[in-house]
Amino acid sequence: MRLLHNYQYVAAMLLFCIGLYTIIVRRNIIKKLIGLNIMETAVFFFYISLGYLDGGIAPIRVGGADPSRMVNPIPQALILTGIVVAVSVTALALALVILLYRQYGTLDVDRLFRDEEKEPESGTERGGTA
Amino acid sequence: MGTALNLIFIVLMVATALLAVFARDLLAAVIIFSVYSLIMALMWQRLQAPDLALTEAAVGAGVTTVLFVVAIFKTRRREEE
Amino acid sequence: MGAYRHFPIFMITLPILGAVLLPFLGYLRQKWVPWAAALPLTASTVLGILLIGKIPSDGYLSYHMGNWEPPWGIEVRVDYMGLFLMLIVCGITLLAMVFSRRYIAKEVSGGRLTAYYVLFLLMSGAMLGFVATGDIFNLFVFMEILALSSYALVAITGNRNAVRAAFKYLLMGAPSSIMVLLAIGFLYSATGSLNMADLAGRISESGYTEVLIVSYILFVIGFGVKAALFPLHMWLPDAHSIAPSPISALLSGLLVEVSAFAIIRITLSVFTSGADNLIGGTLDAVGIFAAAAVLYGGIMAIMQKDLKMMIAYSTVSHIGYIFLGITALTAEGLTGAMYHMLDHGLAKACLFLCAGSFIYVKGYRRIDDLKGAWRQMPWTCFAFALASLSVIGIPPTAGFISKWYLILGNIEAGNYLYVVILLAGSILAAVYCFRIIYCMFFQTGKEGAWEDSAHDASISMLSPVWVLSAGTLFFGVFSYLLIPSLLKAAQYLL
Amino acid sequence: MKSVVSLLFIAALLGLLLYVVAYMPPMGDPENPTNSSDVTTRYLEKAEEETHTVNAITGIILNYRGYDTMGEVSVIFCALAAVLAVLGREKRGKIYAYADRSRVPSSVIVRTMVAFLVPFIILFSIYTILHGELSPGGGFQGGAIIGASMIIFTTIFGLYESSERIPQKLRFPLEGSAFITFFVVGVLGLVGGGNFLTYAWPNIATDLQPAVVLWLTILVEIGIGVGGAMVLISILFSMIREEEEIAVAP
Repeated sequence: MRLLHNYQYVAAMLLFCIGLYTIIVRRNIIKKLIGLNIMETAVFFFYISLGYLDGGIAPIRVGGADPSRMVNPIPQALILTGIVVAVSVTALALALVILLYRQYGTLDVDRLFRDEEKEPESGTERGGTA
Repeated sequence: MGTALNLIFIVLMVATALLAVFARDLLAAVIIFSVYSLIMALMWQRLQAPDLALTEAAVGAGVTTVLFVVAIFKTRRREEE
Repeated sequence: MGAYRHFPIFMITLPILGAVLLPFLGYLRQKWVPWAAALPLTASTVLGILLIGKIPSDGYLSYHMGNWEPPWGIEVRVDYMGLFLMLIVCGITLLAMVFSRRYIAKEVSGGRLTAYYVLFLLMSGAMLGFVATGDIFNLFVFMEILALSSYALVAITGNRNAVRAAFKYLLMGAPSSIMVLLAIGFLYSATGSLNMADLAGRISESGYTEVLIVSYILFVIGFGVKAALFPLHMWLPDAHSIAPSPISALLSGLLVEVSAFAIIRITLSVFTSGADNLIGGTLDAVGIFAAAAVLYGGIMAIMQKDLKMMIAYSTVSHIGYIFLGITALTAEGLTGAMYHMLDHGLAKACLFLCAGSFIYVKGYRRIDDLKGAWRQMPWTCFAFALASLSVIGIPPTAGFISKWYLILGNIEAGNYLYVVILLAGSILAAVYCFRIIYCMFFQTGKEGAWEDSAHDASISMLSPVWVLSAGTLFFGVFSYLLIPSLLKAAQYLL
Repeated sequence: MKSVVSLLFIAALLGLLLYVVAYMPPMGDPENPTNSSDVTTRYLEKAEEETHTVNAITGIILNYRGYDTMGEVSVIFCALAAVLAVLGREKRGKIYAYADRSRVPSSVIVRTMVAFLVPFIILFSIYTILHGELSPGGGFQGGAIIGASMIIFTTIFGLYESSERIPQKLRFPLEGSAFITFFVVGVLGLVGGGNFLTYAWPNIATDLQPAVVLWLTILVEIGIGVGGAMVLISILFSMIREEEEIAVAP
């Protein structure tokens, strides 16, 4: 019964698992990043649902709004930080994707990590320092 | 009434998320993802979080999508077989 | 309350401020960047040293950000163990910074050189903030700075393997961060607070047992990826072996340890050892995985042909040691874990910097290439041997002390199997370390592998190595300086 | 095989999470731990008089939990440093037009409309930044909107035109402004007799405090807005930048 009442949490968890599925199973790295973003927004959705109050109003005191009817502002404040973190991670990841494509010519993880079993030749650390 | 609308939003979100995950065309996937973000922003507005709805619409649907699109133009548009 | 209560916040913010200001200097005078980058770290180290003795071993320094009382504002809480780890972080980052000046100039150049130091400083500041914070969401924020800067630092050279290793690291690291965020959400939903000390009280009153248990599981998975606990360690060998050596030293010597410390914090400060019904089962599972990590890391290290790869797998093994100390939940075990952080930080940083010296001088990475290295690079080889002794845990070194306490703690907890595994791990460590020492000192290299002109790297690269390896000896001989206070601090936490 | 294992893992995780959700406090209930916590009630009731912001969220992110936001601006600065370390900055000075492949051929109508709209979007973002303590919005939201406006401009007019409008000389010094503002406000709090990041300085007269708090809040908002916008634009330009620019430009 509680499960039906908390249907928004259920949706958030479902989206979270869709995102995780994408990260683990899909082979395309841009798809993986889309999955990462879906996962992040799912968690944000979960947080905001946590702070919701039935029949609540936004926590902005305009025109003598009643504080006891306002929704919880803390999750919203936290998620504002979370969104910035998410876009930062995405930017860095996409920069790495661009560089990877330039060097490997593929976006497929299987092809990307195919020659990984080979041990690195000596001095690879210094090679290719463009 | 409110619950029904929420449920419609949630169904749309799950559907767009699945479409974004399974679309073979990466550009299409990214655009669907931006739709997903936009629905998410609307949902947050319904949950009385206007600050976040504004941020998500600007960052999630705007900046993130454009970063993805730039990355796709710099790499390739189709998923490899 | 003297002025010293403001020190922790400056220890955290000064490196980050330095990182923000460094690009200007990079624009004006590129040559001064490496020197200027060491300034904020030196300042942090000095502030940290001044704090010694101000914090009692059974107390803490609580600093309220913006004058707000803890559950409302963010609290920075430095206890004895926190200060201990912050000083380790300061010391090792400073030494790695000194080492990087020459080393990194050979690998990256131009604008990237400035970016390297910027990210380096951000990473050090984030580690300090991560250790010191008393707020659970703030922990997440600093974890993200730490994670982002470390992804970028692994890829800083821009060559194929480095970018790929960094991306692999990101693909495992970013979901784990989200798991931590979800765990914080569950914890918040059951308690309604974010302050760690406040949470400890609310958890014992909260009736939502299931939510708290799953929250703890997610915390362990999330931080377990960052700490490279055994089944979640896949990113570590690549990232640690391919990153530039000073960065390997930071990743291996510090990053995994501060993540393990975060688990200590969550376990003992938030859930507290009284909440055994909430965390007991998860901790038992962590113990099994940690024991597996000790053996797996050791065996994989023996099989490696690449020197840095071997050290990286040795890190996997040693993370297992630290976690076995945590799961024992005894004062001795916890002391052993903390002392192991010190010993492992010093020894692993030293090993990676030595490996960096070999790469810098000759470009050699393979263990076979090091045959006869002793003749040409005696000082590096001796430092390497000394640090290896600490990794194995041979008596006068710090490694012996930490393993001794880890074993004592596990005996007290009645986990005799883990005692056997800890001893077996030492034997494995002896095998992989003595193999290299044998290679270096008792075998002769191939013709022409070491020409006469090859010799130890310059003093600015050799001195950090020697400070670190002497540190393992110092803290082994003078362990009585720290152990009693650590035991007291551990008893206070439990 | 591998995908079966991962599917099983994800199914197990989903089951675990749904199991927890079934035991979680009911959503939207005023009595559940999050809504009835004394932390929440104090924020809602006292935020206006203590932080002088009508919007409780702005009060929390800038004042009560300002340290988190300081971390947040470090994260975004870190992302910029990381992207620049990976991809490099776009070339300073003149880029030859023919090397600029980011330009999209578009009709006069689109160009005119975009050139007409962008100033208004920027105006709106300035409003968002400055009115963060009164209405929804705040520093980072405004910064993101500026970033988005430059995205529109760049897609139509190309990197060359837009990096003329917001040149690197302007962005470079402002990228770190968010953190620097926070640090300055933090140290000012120390000077004013409080702890780091204290807005209401204890050392000054009580009737002056509201004004000081308000102005410091606006200062931080502007710092975050400008810094965030510049960082986002720099990240974008760095990603759009083509390798050819370096080859062609003298």
